[in-house]
Amino acid sequence: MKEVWGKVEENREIAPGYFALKLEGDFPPSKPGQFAMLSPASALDPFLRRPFGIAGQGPGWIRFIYKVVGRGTALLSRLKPGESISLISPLGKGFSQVEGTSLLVAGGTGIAPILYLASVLERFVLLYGAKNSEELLVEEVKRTIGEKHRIVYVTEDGSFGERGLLTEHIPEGNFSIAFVAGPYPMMKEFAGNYRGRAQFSFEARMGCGFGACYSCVVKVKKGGEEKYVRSCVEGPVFDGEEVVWI
Amino acid sequence: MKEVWGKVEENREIAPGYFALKLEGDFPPSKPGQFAMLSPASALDPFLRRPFGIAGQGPGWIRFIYKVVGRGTALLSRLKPGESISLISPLGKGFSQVEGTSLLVAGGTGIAPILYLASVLERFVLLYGAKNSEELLVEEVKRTIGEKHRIVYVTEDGSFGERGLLTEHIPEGNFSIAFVAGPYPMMKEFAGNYRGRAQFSFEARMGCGFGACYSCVVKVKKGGEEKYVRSCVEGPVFDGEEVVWI
Amino acid sequence: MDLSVNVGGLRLKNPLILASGTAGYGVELLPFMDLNRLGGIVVKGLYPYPREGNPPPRVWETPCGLLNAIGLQGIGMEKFAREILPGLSKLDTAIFINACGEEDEEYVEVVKYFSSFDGVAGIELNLSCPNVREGGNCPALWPEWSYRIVKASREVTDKPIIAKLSPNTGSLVEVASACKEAGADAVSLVNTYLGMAVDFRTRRSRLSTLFAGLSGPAIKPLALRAVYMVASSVDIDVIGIGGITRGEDLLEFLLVGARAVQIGSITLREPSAGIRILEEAVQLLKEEGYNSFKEIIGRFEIV
Amino acid sequence: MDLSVNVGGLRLKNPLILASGTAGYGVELLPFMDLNRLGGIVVKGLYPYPREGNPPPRVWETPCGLLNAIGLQGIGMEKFAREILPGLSKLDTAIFINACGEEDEEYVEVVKYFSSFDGVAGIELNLSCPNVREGGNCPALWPEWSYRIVKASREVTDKPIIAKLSPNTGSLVEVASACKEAGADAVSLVNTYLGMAVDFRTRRSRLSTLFAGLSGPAIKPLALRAVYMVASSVDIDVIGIGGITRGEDLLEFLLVGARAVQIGSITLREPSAGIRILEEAVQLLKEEGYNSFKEIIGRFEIV
Repeated sequence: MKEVWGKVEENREIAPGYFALKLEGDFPPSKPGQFAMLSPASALDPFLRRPFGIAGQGPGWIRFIYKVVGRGTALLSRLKPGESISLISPLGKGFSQVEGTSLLVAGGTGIAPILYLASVLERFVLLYGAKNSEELLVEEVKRTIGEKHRIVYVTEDGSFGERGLLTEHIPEGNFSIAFVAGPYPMMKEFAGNYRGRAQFSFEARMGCGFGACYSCVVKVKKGGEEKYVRSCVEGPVFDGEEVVWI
Repeated sequence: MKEVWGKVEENREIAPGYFALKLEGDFPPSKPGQFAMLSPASALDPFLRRPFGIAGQGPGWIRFIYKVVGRGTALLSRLKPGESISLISPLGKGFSQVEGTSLLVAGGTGIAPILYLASVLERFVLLYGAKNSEELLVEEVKRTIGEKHRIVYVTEDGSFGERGLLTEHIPEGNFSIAFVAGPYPMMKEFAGNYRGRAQFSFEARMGCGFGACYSCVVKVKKGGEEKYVRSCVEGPVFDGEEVVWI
Repeated sequence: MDLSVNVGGLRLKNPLILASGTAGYGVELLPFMDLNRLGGIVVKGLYPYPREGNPPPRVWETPCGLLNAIGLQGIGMEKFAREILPGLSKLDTAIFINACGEEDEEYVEVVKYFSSFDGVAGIELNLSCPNVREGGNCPALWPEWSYRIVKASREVTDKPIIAKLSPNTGSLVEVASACKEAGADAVSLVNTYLGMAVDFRTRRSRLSTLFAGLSGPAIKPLALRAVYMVASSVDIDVIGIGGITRGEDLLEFLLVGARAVQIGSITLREPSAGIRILEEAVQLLKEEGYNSFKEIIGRFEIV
Repeated sequence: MDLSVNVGGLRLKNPLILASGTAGYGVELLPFMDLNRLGGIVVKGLYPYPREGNPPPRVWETPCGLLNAIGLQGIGMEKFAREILPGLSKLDTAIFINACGEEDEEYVEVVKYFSSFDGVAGIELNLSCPNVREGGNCPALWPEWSYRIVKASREVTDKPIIAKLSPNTGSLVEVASACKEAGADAVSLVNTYLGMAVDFRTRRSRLSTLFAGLSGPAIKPLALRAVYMVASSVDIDVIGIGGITRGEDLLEFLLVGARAVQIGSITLREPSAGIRILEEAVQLLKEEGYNSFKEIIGRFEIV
């Protein structure tokens, strides 16, 4: 993990309110499931960095997908190519690497770390849901993982793919593990419906992202004991078995 | 006076630390000596607008010259063509219009309102001083007022024009009035050395710029009485006779 | 949508009031917005006599805020009544006087003077300016002192009395209680927080005074708590003040118990902010299915 | 250039200390900077036992600041001493313990425990965390309570004792005096300001607690005044804390009387901020012709 500067190569609205941000620079290598803290402002307001799951990384570049939800992301969305932004990357623990076929599950902006994971996996099925077809980033998915994998799209209003909740359309299959990223209620519901091994990527409200402030805790069971652990250091990816759903 | 938005047409460093900002938009007409309040940030920090003397205005455009001195002007200097900025303009009282030949006196960024004034006057002599040749905006001056007026340049180090303080090189002449803009010590010194009628443009620390907060007061003599008046409403231009120099 | 609120015995057309000290005498804002759309305006503090205020520099910007040490420069009550109030009174918004005094009697003099003006909806007692007495002292730091001024004011007016309180006391709730006991119809809070800015180069204050008052969004979390403390423990109407810059901020103050709010520093940055904030708040209320501001007042729930 | 300062009987290599609570146990910052360059590090608050802290959400961003309600989650003194202190002790910077307790005796237990560790330069008594007792209560709101804990701590250690004070009291100067009387070597201030953040949609707090502590640049003007008040009226060494983000801020705190400073929230945004701030301060000092930090301490002049 390191404080580094990236130069904006692209910051494009890929769907209403959703942006893809690609930075050029010399970034330490990451693995899928890890995240970065981006500083939306050079002035003192907004004060804190924002955490974003890494959506992809290669030699000299790193990529994020984010949704404008508040002041910080609104400022981010105004960044123009050529401008610089400070980031701390990579942070946290990523997804485990497991043999066999994986089930990838993404809800909303959870698609970002899942796409990064998909780009390094050989065999998987993707289950991806959003509110409606506008918020479903189908082009992103196609661009990253091509056509040779099974994909189940779900929208709440049925405007694309299956209709309903993502958790109502969990594909059958002999999966060695499920990797899940998305809103807490979706992940909790999934955890309740899915029997196999699963890892969940949490989006906790963060202070620093590197373990100094103890803001972003998640309750886990470890050694028979429940306790708060920092999702920025011990997560953001947790094994389903250790998560205490609330 | 009105809250309006301007689109950046140009925001160019014309000398080390000095910028010329030209905005496009539908701005209410102004007169030389009036100023505008520019908002350097869309976020809440920095919080206040900054006052800048108008350096020129025409149909569909307005122009400023500023020096980067702090957080607000540093943010301003990063504005790129096409971006928008909020301003309140025009504010305050401008210079009086007087028959005859005027002496225009500008120190440092005081050149901004003086150039605007020069652009509408027929007959004048310009006395313009800065620390050194780098900070003396000779090209700006030439562009605005051409070659047909007498100009006395002064630099403290003598790197361009006369050497020394501006107030040591006040041109002789039969001036109906002197219009002075620049740092307080320079203006005070000038006021002590110059016997004719003069108007001074003050740069007071401002809150709002439109008379609501009473932050930017200057002490003046009016009707035999000394009192604080708002430089944003009753100034920023004051008659030499009424100024109480401190 | 019913925008009206009731506070201190008054019905305001909406809960957005311009705070004293950042709206001049009201007229300074005429070029920027339709003042008739506001719930009310509290004009700049008035003494019985004109007042010079502190020497400049009087203002210093801080992160998301500003320190001021204006020191209540003003034209005095009579000139205001003669030259400005007649015009203001024609507006369809509640006009509030902000009464000041060096001595207690001066507060009472201002209150009494304006009691006979139909164009005055109510009188805010400025018990809390930190820039006019030694070391930031003011009546609102002390329950007894506040009680005395409110009580004496109550005896000379039937108009609603709003006591403007200071956050610079460990006795905020006690001061609010004292104001209620003395007959205040409402309290408004907070006035500015005592702060300081210095220049390490000159080794002196950035302002002409040693201390100054901090306002602006920086203080919002502190002000919100102060309002909650008073609204939840003293049986008196509260007007919330402190760092409001958005419709959402306004609603938050109502949520913790304020019946109306005042906006201050944001007006200096954005003179028409009052209208924007009001519109934003109405829109948010609608989105959440409320039919009035009143429905949200004091509805905060402790988990 | 002599960067050293003397505070609480210690000589620090420079006046920049990382504040407790925003630097973890120190080790979290190792990837970002050379900790040996710092004047000191105050580690996260330690009780005699591990502590769970408050439920999430524990943090909420505010304009130029943040509210936190961490509630002193921690691994407890023994695990810290066993697993972390040995490594920290090897650093060439002053390591300070931040001692906490529910009961007064627990503070004393932590102080006593660490008195025998050579690697501990001093002990900061956390008398002022607003997130662990009902309504934000804490010892540092009360001169007597503060006196008791400092006095009892003094009896069990010869290491420098720094009492960390709260701004949420009307008795700040009295509390500082009480700490001096009880034998503290220094006071550090301010801890966070009590504030609040609510969500008008859910009608609940943005945090798991009712109140939370505000820190960050938003509070700098308030903290600077608090430091000035104590430094100018109580004969005790002061460590200034509150919203420092730049070298100039550091110098301002020294100017009004602090002998060293702690930086807090800025570390969360910029983990290597300590080094940057120190470098900026040294550069500014040089530009103004000073030869040491010591030359500027307390040199503020009232006009």
